[in-house]
Amino acid sequence: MNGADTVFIIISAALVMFMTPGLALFYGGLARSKNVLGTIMQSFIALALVSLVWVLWGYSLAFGTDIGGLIGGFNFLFLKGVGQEPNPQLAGNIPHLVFMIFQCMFAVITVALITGAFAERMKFGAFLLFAVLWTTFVYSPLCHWVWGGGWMGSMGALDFAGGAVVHMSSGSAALACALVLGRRQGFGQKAFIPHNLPMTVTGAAILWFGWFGFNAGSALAADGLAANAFVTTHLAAAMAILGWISVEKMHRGQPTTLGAASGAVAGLVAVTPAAGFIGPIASIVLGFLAGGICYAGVLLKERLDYDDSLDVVGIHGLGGIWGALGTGLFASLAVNGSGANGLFFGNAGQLFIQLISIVATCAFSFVLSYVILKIVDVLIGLRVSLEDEEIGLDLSQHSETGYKF
Amino acid sequence: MNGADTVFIIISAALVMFMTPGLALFYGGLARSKNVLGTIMQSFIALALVSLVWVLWGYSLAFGTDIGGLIGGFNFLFLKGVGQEPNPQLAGNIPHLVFMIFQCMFAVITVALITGAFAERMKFGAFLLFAVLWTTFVYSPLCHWVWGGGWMGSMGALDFAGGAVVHMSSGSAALACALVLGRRQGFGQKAFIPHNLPMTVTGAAILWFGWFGFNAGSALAADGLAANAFVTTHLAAAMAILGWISVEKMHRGQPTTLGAASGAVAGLVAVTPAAGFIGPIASIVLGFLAGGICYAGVLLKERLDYDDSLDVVGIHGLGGIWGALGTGLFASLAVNGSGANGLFFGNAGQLFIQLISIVATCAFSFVLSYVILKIVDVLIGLRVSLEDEEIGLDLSQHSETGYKF
Amino acid sequence: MNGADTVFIIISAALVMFMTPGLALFYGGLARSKNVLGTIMQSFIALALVSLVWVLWGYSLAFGTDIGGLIGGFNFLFLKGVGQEPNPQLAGNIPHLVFMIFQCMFAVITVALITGAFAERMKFGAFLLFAVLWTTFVYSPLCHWVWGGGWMGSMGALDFAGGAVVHMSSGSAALACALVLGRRQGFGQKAFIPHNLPMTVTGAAILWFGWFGFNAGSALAADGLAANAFVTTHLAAAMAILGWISVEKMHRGQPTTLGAASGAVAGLVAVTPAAGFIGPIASIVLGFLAGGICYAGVLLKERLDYDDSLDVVGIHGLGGIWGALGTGLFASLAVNGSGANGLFFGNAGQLFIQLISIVATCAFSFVLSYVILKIVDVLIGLRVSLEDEEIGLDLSQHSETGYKF
Amino acid sequence: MKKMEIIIRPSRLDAVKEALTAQGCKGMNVTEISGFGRQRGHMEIYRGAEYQIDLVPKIKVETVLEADGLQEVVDAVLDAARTGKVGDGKIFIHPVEEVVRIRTGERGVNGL
Amino acid sequence: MKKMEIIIRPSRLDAVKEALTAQGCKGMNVTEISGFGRQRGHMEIYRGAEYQIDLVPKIKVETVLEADGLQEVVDAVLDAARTGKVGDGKIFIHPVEEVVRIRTGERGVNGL
Amino acid sequence: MKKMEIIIRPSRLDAVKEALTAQGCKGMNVTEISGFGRQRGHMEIYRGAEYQIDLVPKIKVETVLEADGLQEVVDAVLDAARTGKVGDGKIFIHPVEEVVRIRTGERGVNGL
Ligand SMILES: Nc1ncnc2c1ncn2[C@@H]1O[C@H](COP(=O)(O)OP(=O)(O)O)[C@@H](O)[C@H]1O
Ligand SMILES: Nc1ncnc2c1ncn2[C@@H]1O[C@H](COP(=O)(O)OP(=O)(O)O)[C@@H](O)[C@H]1O
Ligand SMILES: Nc1ncnc2c1ncn2[C@@H]1O[C@H](COP(=O)(O)OP(=O)(O)O)[C@@H](O)[C@H]1O
Repeated sequence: MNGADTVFIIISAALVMFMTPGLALFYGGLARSKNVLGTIMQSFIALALVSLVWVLWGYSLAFGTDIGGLIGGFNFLFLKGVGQEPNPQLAGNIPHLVFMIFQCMFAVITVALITGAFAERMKFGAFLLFAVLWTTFVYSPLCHWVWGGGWMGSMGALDFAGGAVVHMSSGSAALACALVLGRRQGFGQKAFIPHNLPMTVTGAAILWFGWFGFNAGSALAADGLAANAFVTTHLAAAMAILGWISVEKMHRGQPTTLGAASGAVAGLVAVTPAAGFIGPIASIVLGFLAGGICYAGVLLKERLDYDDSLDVVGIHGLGGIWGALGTGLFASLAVNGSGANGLFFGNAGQLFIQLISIVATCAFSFVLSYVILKIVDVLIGLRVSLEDEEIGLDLSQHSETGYKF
Repeated sequence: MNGADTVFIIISAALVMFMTPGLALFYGGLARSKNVLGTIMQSFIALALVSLVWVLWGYSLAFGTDIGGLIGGFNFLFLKGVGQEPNPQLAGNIPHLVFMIFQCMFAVITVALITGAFAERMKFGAFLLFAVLWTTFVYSPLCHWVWGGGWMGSMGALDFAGGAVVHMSSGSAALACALVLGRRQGFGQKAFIPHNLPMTVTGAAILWFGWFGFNAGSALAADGLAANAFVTTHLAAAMAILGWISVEKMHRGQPTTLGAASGAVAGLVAVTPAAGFIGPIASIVLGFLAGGICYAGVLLKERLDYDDSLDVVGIHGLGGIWGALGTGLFASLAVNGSGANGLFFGNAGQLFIQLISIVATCAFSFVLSYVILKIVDVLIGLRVSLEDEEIGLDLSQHSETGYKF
Repeated sequence: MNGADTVFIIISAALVMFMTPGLALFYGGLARSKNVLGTIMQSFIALALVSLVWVLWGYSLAFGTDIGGLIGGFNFLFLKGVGQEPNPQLAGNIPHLVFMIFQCMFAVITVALITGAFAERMKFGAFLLFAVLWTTFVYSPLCHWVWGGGWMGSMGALDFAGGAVVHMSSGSAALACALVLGRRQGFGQKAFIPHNLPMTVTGAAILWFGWFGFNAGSALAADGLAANAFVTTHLAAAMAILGWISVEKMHRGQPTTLGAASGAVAGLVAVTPAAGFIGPIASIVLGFLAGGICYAGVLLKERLDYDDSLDVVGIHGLGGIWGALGTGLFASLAVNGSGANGLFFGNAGQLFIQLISIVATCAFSFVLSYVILKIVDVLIGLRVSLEDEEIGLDLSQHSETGYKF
Repeated sequence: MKKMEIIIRPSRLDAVKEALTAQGCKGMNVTEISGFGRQRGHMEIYRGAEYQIDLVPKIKVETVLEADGLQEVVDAVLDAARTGKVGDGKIFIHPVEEVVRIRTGERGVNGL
Repeated sequence: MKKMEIIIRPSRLDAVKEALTAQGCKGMNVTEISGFGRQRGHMEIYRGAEYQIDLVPKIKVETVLEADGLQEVVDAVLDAARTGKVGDGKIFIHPVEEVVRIRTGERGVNGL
Repeated sequence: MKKMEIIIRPSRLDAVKEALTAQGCKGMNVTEISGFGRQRGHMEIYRGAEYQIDLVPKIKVETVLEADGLQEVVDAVLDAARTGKVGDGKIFIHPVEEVVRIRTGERGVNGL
């Protein structure tokens, strides 16, 4: 066991946990005032509920002994055998509990990310059930495929910190949610304007801060690779801000603060799979393009006329896909010897592998999310009543109001 | 000296310091708009004033050479002998200064916690005097009893990160404050509704984040025990959310965001004494029950008709007591060899020891707090005038207003 | 390479990056409601733009091979040769990339600090150009002079974490900005009242939290020196709160929350150059005086009738100068063997050296900032139109509004 | 000239605004108010304590217009604002003695 | 019908609301306003600069009611709103020409 | 007695307040409202979507005063509030039937 690595992952886990309330603020500020608490609550409760599912069975499904490359076994059920000693198969340098809880925080935020798609209209109870099912049947298997010894990792797909597991999966689930739940009342006619952008920027800042734990921590050791991941993460975020507001300036004539905050998140998403495989200069290109691509992704929604309220598809879905492709382009063995070279370093095959992982992840998450949503809809109904939607989630779901100035 | 442990405690100290502003937001959001700054200010000034008291004499009283199991000697007065080298008696693996400042942050937040009891009605000057006296005569001795070589630690009472020192002590002081200061004008008739719940949730999130430093850092080393404390902390918080909102749902028909935030804090409080003595699964039970118990504790106030404005007694007092008892139930030598077994592991005596520590802590803190409050009342008066209370603390105590939208 | 040191600086870099959004909140809350996003945006975009400039050429100008004590060479252009291995000249214990990115965060916040001087009236585009030029021609050379092997460091000037590089330089630039841009419409007649002080206090708290990374991290190792820097940082902040509100109480009759927040920042500024050279007790004196001095500095503005909107000159300029002088007074070889003794430890010469560094830094930054501003003014104009100023930056520069409650 | 003071549900604002402009109203003022009437308010819950909030968010629209054709405007507003459930609000008509446009000093109908 | 426009201290809102309903008022509107009058405002201090704020937070309550029995309502409100210190506020009585209930279209006294 | 209802740009509030007090107005109320009129609103942009906001922030100042000398007050306000650009606002004059000072119960002109 290595003390320095242990500190690093403990603190990284704390940073990643902090991201979920950060996301709550990011999303909460984008909602209308009457839905601020309902929106925040969905992320906050994910922190509670997904953590429980994770320690009871989710972790075991993801990291238990591999069964056919598809799923983990039940050997870690209820944290059996997950103790203060390292588990050499998973991470020999840190206590097994640290590895488990670091991974827990990823499961939590992935579920929280999805909530942006159905903001302002989902029943609280329905979300709870959805969260449990989705963690179990979508997140845990996917996590196993990529990091737990499953087929996708074995195939050689590169996903440093969760481009597929976290972002594409939540983005695809978000699309399913937007389609199944349908549009908010008045969508396309009324203005849906963020009620508190300073709150959203604060959330973006916390996300950025926490993302250092997310990406650099994914090196699982305090070494040069972590340093590389830290730097690429920072640069991609910075560049995606510039990318987003440049495109925005050209398209609408003004760079916006929300654009900067959204761009930062887009860049962080895109660099997630790549952080430990590409070099700093590549991350500059990757990030800048991420800003532009996700801006376009957000516009798409108006074209296709689905109501992905807070743009999870445009930012996490597309951003994740671009990140996975970008990894296939820019990855270099010089950066990470246990990674691979990408197209620009002469290995076209990697791009193809990345493509397979994208298609598989998106299809799997979209289809299963769709099915889960339909089941929840039948069991307890997904949407609040029209009247409750009009009143807002805060009063109708929680009997509270956000502000009394 | 160990580098990894040093980083760990340095960062943990930073995290614990961050908790006090987090608490300021948690409390500030619960106050009415006209008291938001006054409420925030009380926590913020604690950061300044208690730190000063601590380095001048508080630390010495707590960790100086033991005098009869009751108090520390004057040998560390003005940080004499507290330097860059480790002190092997206290912590041989980290610089003595790091140990001192880590402990300092605990003293700060304990005082800040009490402010919830007299929110919206205490004179600023009176609070300053109270803070100095309380740190000196209540916190420092108690800290000595438990961690500084005093009788409570010697007796074998288990308090990993401050269930007695921080939570029971502040909860008991809070009760004294509520009784001595009396109810706010209109209490029981008017609605006292939180003015900014997103602020409160933000505060709860910062508390949670910082609590990792608080509890895991209390292992004083980056090892398996810290990992265990980290995991039990996270799970107890998560489960107490579920516990609180379940009871709330049964009692009032709706789960609330404030309930979730309060539950998280309740769970964190309860797991504080237990974090490094109980295992993860035990923390699930402990946390879930903490949510329910503290919900009941908060309701109690209406029954008993005292005005503990922000529920310090219900959450920190009762939560701390439950945590100490829970430690006596769930503690296991398998988790921490230098701890003890609890009732469920065949050692009923531990529960009894815990009970003694609860009674002693609560009685000591309540009585001394009561006396200190009476003295301050005589000297400069505790409460603002009725008119100032009506105007609000922000204008009457600080000539400011929180918001000008 | 040392794992513990690497974790320490990685986390410290994350903390310092978090300071810039913290500053955005600190400043944003002080602005009027109609400028909240414009103010936040200036800090946020600095995070993006200055990071880019830094990795492309700024870092090389600061830390490339020394040319005549004045500037670094082009050898690190585009991060050439900055990799996962340590660079023994700069820091042999951590990956070169970690050193580079830690330094990057300092450049970012220095530029962001300046924005307080021209809040509520500068064109967004003009700020972008200013930021690029200032980072290149003021920050990078200054950084080289002090830490990159330049003349000021060689002369023996003590600047532990950036009193000159960060605070005096931004404070002097702020004075130039206030003079060149001129006063806001209505300055001196209308009330310019902060629109959201809880936001400002939140920002101050994040700054304080991040400053532990800033100052303790500047030890570049997890050792006793870092511990000393951590403690002096905390105490100076705490004491400057007490200093500021004491003076305030005498001057205006009330201690204010904004005073406490401002005091904390003043203390943190003043201790920045001193943190690793002076002992804890000295930091108590240094901090307390910093509170009073910066309070006076802020009042000065009304006397001299320039409109340094958010008091960058008074707090960072004067605070930085006092910190540099204080280092010359209180520095002790007993604290840091590679430092020097100050006047109070018998070495009057050090105070003189500090004085030279102050004059050189302030003069250099002021003059170059002035020239850069004039150039930007000619090229694209510095100020928004009077009408846009009236409407506010949020709508006129970004087509957004901060709040829709 | 008359002043119409229209109390409506927040959700009907857009419709009422359109109705008024369609009727040739040249301007109006919109204020957020809290209404109290037959419509019951709602409960809020904070830490187990229930509070009955009896003030309901409403919007007040004020417009000054010529007396002629007033009834048609009233009818148009009724149409636009009605949902049929308790709490739809009221229209009050007040006399106005004089109107002045600040920009030009024009008075009476020309001032509108 | 008449409109009572009542300017009060925020702290008297509950009492005034009760007094009005006790007098049979069927509805009212509540608006947060800033008042300026004999009552002095307060000082605020930001970084050593003092600002005199002369607008005082007040509540405006508006209710339209039958002209008969108006004086009793006025007296009840006076009782409920009075503290005896400068700044207690005013009651203004305005004429109202017509009332329409949006939900039903009822007019006049029935519209209240 | 008359009630002046003055709709102005927020930036003119201080000037209008001064003009009114200079004219001997003993008190007034200030409310933040949103105005709709000839003045165009503005665009806002959120994630590439443009929204036309047609409500413009305005301030409503209300003051009740004696009928005598009203015209002079109107003129003073016109001077203070005018910028000459579209959107300067309006002055409306309404009749007032009664005034009561809550503190003392004084009525009519004495109640002002
Ligand atoms: N007498 C009144 N004077 C002024 N406003 C009133 C009066 N009665 C009702 N209102 C306003 O009209 C709104 C709707 O009235 P309410 O009695 O709830 O329903 P309805 O108009 O459908 O009968 C109230 O919230 C209040 O704002
Ligand atoms: N002439 C007026 N027109 C309209 N409102 C007024 C007038 N005079 C006073 N008010 C309102 O009444 C409030 C109280 O008035 P003030 O002169 O301060 O005290 P008092 O009513 O006790 O004499 C003011 O804040 C203002 O809101
Ligand atoms: N008919 C009206 N009734 C009530 N208020 C009006 C009316 N017309 C205009 N206003 C108010 O006056 C403001 C300015 O009017 P506008 O037509 O924009 O410019 P101007 O007064 O210069 O002609 C509007 O924003 C609105 O608040």
